[in-house]
Amino acid sequence: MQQKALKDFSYLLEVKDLKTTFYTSDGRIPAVDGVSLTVKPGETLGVVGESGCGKSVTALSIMGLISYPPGRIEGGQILFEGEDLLKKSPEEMRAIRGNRIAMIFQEPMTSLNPVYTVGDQIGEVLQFHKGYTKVQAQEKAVELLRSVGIPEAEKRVKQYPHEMSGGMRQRVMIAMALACDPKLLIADEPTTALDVTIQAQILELMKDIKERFGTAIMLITHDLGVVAEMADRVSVMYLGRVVEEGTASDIFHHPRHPYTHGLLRSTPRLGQVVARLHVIPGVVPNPMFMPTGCKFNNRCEYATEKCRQEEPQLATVDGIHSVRCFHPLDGEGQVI
Amino acid sequence: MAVAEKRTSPNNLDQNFGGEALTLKPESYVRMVWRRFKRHKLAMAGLYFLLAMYLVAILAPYIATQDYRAVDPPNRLKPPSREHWMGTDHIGRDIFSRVVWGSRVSLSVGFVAAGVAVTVGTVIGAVAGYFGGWVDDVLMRFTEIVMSFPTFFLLLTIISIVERSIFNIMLVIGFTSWPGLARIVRGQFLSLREQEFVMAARALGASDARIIFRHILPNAMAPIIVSATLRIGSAILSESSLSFLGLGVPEPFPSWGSILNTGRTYLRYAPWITTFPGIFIFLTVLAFNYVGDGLRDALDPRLKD
Amino acid sequence: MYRKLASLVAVILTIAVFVTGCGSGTGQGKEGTGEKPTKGGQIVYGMTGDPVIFNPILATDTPSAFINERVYSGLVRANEKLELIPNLAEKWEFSDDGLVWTFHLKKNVYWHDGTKFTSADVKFTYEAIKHPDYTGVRRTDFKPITKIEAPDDYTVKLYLDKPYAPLLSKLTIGIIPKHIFESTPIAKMKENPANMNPIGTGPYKFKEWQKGQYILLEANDKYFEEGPYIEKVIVKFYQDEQVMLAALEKGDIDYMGSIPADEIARMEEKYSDRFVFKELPTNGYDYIGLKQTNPIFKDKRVRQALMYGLNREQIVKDVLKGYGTVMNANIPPVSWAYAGDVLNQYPYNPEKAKQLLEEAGWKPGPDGIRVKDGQRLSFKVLTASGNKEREAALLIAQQNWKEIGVEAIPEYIEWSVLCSQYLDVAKFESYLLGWSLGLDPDCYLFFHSSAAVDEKGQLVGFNDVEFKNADLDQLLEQGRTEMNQEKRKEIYVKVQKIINEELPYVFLFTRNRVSAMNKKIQGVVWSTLGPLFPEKWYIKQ
Amino acid sequence: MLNYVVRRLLQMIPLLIGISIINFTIMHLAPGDPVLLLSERNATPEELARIRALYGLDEPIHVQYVKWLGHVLKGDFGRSFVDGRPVMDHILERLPYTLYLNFIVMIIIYLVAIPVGVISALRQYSKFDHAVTFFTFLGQALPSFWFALLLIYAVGIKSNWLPIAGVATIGVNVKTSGLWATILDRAKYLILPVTVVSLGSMAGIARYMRSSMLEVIRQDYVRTARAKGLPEKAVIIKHALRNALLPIVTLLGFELPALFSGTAIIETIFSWPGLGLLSMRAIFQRDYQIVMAMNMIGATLMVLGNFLADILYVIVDPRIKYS
Amino acid sequence: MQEYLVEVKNLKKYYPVKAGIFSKVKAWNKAVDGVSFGIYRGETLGLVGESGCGKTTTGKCILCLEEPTDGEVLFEGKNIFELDREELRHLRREMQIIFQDPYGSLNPRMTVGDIIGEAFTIHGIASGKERTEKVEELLEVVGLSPYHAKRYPHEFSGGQRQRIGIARALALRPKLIVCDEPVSALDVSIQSQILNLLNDLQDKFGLTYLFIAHNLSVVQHISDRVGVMYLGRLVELADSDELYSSPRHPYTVALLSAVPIPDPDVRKKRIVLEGDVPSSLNPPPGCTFHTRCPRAVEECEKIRPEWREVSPGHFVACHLV
Repeated sequence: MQQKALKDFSYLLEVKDLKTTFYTSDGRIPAVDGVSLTVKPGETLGVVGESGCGKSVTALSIMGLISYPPGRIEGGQILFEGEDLLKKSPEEMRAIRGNRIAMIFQEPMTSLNPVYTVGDQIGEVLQFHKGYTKVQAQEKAVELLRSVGIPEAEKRVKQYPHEMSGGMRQRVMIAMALACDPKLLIADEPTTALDVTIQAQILELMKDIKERFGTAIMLITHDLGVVAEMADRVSVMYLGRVVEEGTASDIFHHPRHPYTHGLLRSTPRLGQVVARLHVIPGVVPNPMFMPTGCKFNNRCEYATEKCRQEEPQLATVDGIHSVRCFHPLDGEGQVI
Repeated sequence: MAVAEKRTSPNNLDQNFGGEALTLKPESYVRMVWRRFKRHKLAMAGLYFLLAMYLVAILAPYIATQDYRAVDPPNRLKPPSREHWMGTDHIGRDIFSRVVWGSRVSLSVGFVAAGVAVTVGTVIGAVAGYFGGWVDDVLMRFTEIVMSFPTFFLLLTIISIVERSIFNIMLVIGFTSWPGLARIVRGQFLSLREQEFVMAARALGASDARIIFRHILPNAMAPIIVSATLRIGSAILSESSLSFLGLGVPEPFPSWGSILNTGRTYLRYAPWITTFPGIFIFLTVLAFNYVGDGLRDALDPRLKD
Repeated sequence: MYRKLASLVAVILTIAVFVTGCGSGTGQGKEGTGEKPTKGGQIVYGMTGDPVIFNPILATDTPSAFINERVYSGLVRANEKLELIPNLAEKWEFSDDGLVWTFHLKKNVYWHDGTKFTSADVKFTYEAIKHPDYTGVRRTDFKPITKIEAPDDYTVKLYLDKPYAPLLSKLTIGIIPKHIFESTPIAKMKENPANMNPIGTGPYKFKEWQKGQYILLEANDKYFEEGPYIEKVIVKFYQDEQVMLAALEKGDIDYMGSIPADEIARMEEKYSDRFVFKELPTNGYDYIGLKQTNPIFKDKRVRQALMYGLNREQIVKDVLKGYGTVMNANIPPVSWAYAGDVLNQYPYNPEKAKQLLEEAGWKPGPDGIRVKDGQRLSFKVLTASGNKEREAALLIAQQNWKEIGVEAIPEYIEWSVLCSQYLDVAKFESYLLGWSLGLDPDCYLFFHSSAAVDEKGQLVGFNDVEFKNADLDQLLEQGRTEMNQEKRKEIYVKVQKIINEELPYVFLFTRNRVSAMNKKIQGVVWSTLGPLFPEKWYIKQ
Repeated sequence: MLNYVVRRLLQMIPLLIGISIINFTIMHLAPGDPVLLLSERNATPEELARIRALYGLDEPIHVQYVKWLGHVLKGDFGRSFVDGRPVMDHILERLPYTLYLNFIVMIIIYLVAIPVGVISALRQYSKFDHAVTFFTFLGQALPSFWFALLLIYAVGIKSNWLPIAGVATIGVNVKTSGLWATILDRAKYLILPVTVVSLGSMAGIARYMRSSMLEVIRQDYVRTARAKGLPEKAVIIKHALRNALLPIVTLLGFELPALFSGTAIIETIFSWPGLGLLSMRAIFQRDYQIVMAMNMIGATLMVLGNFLADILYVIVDPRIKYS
Repeated sequence: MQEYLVEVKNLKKYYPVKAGIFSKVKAWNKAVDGVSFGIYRGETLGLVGESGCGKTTTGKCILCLEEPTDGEVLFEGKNIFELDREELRHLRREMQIIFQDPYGSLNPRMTVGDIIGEAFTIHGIASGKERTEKVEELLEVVGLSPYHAKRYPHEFSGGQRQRIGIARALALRPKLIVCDEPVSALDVSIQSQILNLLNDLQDKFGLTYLFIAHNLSVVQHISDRVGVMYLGRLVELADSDELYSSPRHPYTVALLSAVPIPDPDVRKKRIVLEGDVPSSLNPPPGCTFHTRCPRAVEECEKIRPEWREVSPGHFVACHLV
């Protein structure tokens, strides 16, 4: 109850029990199956998980970019500043997208339209959402490019995407996302396609943005290092569900879910040499043939009969640390 | 390197949710294509139609009610009746029997012509694409030259100078329609030869022939098959166009095109002569197009994982 | 060459215009109404194909000839009885030995550009044909002329090396203007622009040619004879006979020279209020030429068996829809030299055919085809692709002959290949084609032994079947030099008898065509040549 | 860019020479000697030799080729064997009609096929899409001459105002009947041939457009455009269509030779005095000079069309830059 | 002193860039520009660098899958570029490759059994039942089941495919395996499985690895020694521990500092390099890294630094070391 009250006042974004399903020729895929997330104003939420866990679909659902066919949002709520985005008309959603919620994608090489200059593409957002004239929009575009650290912005604004490097393009994407000063920036694997030195640049830039504009960021990534560096809070996803949620420090130092724990241990760390890496056995099941009970039970070393029968709910274990497990760890790697 | 995780987009789900695919029952590529193909209802309808046509062609001697060559002038230009299901032509030949036998001629013209085009196109495209360099240059210049001739005139010119037999017609239609495919195949080879599985085969010490036939060609088959399918249809149409100009399959062999051409003069008062072969050409080409379309969908590399 | 006239893309067989014969043509309109012709109006002809060149001595195609006939005039022309009547020549006389022909020209003749027409134009025209650089196809026609003289402006004298009766009919050829053509060497006559914009002496002046669409002719007010009355002549060109027929039905054209046989009944029934339909026998015939030197055909009995074994009446009835006549020799009924009933009619008689084959030693083989000395009675029949009637006739022949144990294998060959690879080099077993004949019954070039293949293997005349018969040779030589028509007829009847007996060809049929002419056109004189004397036609008020 | 243009132009030279050799060879190896076709059947060998010399056919084939090529380079394709007129005259008097018909056809095809393809891509697997697929396939599968004849009988004869053959009513022109009447007259003549020709070729472009569009709307940048909150119209027209149209530009290059070579069969049926008819007749008459000129010009246009398409591509697609 | 299994000497691979009217070679894309190193028998040599640094090309040259522009690769003392066809075919049995892309590296039209067994067929080692048995054995070695041999690659997950790729590479019992980013495309949980497998196989078969990757943590984990490449050149090469604990080249230092550490409480001082990697089409003169180097001096712009051993087994190419 207390928590509920807190949410109402303090969450910028609250995703409740979101269900997004894809209907493909091969069958029904419950890509997101009851995901609940929260993002507070100015906060960075890291969403981690392996491929196919539904993290990107969650982001696209929030943006209203799930197209039918094949995708369909079948349940839940997406409250943004208290309003349910799922109840919005397409026009209303358009006014929010790119304006109050912006998104950047993984592939800076393909996410920009090759036939328009970057200035056009940034300016377009301003023209549409803010009613700028073309000239004003171009001026503002230069300013935005400068603010994301692109040198010679006046020249760059007239260039086409293919004339830029990947890092530069991702900066352009960020500039475009920031154009309307959004409250929430969804970054879907923003640095995955970039080299590590460029990744460092972009991560610095995002931190800087967060500080300068107070933009809340929902950072989706599979890279635990990136999450650790960027996120205030972390949601760990597995097979369309959030399995663990908590502050970054909690998640990394005291993981409660066997999956999170396994994930952390199986990642080689710079400067820490281990003879042998920890292994999470098996592979992620095909979502069309989901295991019953806890979705992780077939790979979990602690799984019991109960885990195979019944699915645990996301439950608070320690203040604001929640976990979806019958046998959560004690935070030091031991089963409670 | 740049690619760490396959991106998730709504259209790319097969890949991302591939997961423990082994829980699915084992499925060969052919079977998968067939499963996909079956979903395309019109393509299936087309396939059934074509199978039926091929059956007719094979069983022509048993299906045809009369000798397709037998002239019966007193019974000329008779409308469809119990005796002549599709009527008779200008010298009293039974249209039904001719259409039945014509399916043999037309389908084999289509098949052989397409076969020739596909063979020539594939060989030239494959050699050019695989070996590259000056071989590619020479072959592609040659392809461009052939391509540059206005196709139908080239066809006409050659047809008008060779002896007009079914065989020659097949060959000429085939030999004038390969360049498009050669380019497609070349493109496939150019991109496939850079694929890692080809590199792996080379690392194992596989010979060029092995790489071409075992590794690249099977993966380049999709556009070849689709193109072959569509080409059969267009070869049938080409033959009928030649027939229109009196350069098609010679009498007394009936091709649908030549029956159609015979009936052209009598279109007004003996429409049955043209109607039936016309419909069969139309339906057959349509069926090939739909099957081609279905195959394209089924073989589409975008959907392939 | 006549064969070449049968149009290259060969959609229909239209009769060549400079041809003649002897047919029954009746005048129509004038005597029927008795009204006086008035000037004005237009007539639209429909034609298939496209004209090539408007120069009578170079043109070989039907559409060009059709235009040339209206734009140019020859020394003589044929009337509806196919008699040769004066045209540019007022009168003419032959020397007693037949070696000098003198023509007296009309004096009131002007070229369309206003220049006066004189004997020099005639001399120029004929000399051009005889010139070694001449590239047209009339050289043979004028070979007997050794010299042309124009003693004064209105007299032309032709000197012949020997009497040659058929020559007069050749003089229907249009005379071309010397003052226009003398500027180009004969070798380059084809390049003269006047070929495309002809200046003639005929009733109509060439006005406009929209290539591939139509030609517009206008009345020549200074025409040297009566008329012309109709002001404008439009010739529309269609590429497809069926489409032209549709155009006729729609009323787009007033005249179509040959309605497809299968359409005639329907057209007559439907449109007899709008059109006059005329059935006109043509001066030509279709046949299957048999290579006389081929072992199979050497025996006369085999050739006769092929005649008996072929149901030609049925072909006429079913392929030509009855619009035609069975032929038994080489001269069609329209000619004054036609032999008619005196010939063996070869009625369809498969039994007789079989008997003849048996006599000749051809016994049925295992597959039903007759065999002699290990050789099967089987041969190829070539024909040009595209002519449906011929294809049909050939298929019927194939079937008929199969019944008597003869295998005919049809082969369809594109026209130019058929000509150059087979006919012109006289290499074939047999072929099915047709002849369009000239006005004169002379058939020396078809059947005289000297018109066959010479010692060098070169085909000299049109005797590509290499028929050789000494009696016939003699008769043919006589027929050429005899100037009296009565006597000539006797000779040609004998010729037909020999041919009827010896059968270099399997004779098939001669066609009758049915022309349609809009009823508003009056004064038309019909003949086997088609509607004659266009300058005398007029539009009904 | 200039460099690229020059290089591409230079590359055409061997291509065109290759084309001209093949072209020349095919025609001269063809059985059916034009001299025999032109001369009398009973012409003597001497007469034939003379005619052969007159037409320059007595020389060895390579000499003939070099001479011919020399003239062609000066724009002289020689004269027709059949009527002695310059080949260029023949072509030039037919060209306007072919261009006229095909140009109209092309405009109609593009006007119809592009939106149709786009809409069926946007509504993939909808009823509209299936209907479009059906009609495009239908257009491809119908033997065009059969369809043309059916149309003539079904429409042309029944309705009196729709002419079935030819280009224009004789005597109707701007001077005699005024501008609008003339345009109306010409339009009437166009209806049937344009219908037949476009139905057949529409299919390809509509299908092409459809798949191009399907490809493009899957692209990341289209998702980006949506994520920016742009209205769907802007997403489709500005971001998707613009990119989907790029490959169509290449097709335009290929259309150029198609514009030229015409459609022989349709021209036959509708008595359309275009190049198709001309070349068909020339092929049958062994009028070498015309056939070679047609092939040569057709091939040159094809090569130029390709070149133009490449250049256009450079212009419309900023990604492609040539050094 | 250990013996080198492979020794790379001044390897260069330039790709011509054609331009102009006559397609003249206008420039060279210097993918690999003078690289020298050796791989000891039985060790794992890691090769790290950002995209386009030439590490993959180096690997392919070692396998003779690319013809180098210059330099030599000695395999057991023999220059592999001087071998004739037959010798080269034989050499193929000695060295194999594992690719990055588990999707592109397996022929989708072949069964797993054929993919793995192809090596036996090509080299005429085994066929029929014997081949089947060998394939099944290999499948078990890499942690798959024998029945998988009849399946097609698309039925497998990324990690499983990578195992198939490894089995293929192992089939001929090679001495050297070039692992070209073998785990980059895999999820973390699968990545560790594969890395462990590679380790196990090395122990079991005494393999030598050239491990090419961009992920420094992974390279550190698996490698005995590590080389760092930048723009076609090696900039540093040392024992793994030494390189990670005391990197000498400024680029190595920056690279290591750029790697995010999965520990939110560790806030290290990061050296963020400015700008992008220059194009290898027109690499900067002197030290190619000088354009981004925080410590660059004038000398760096002009003179190409020498590749030298600064301490035993520790090679660096930098003027400032």
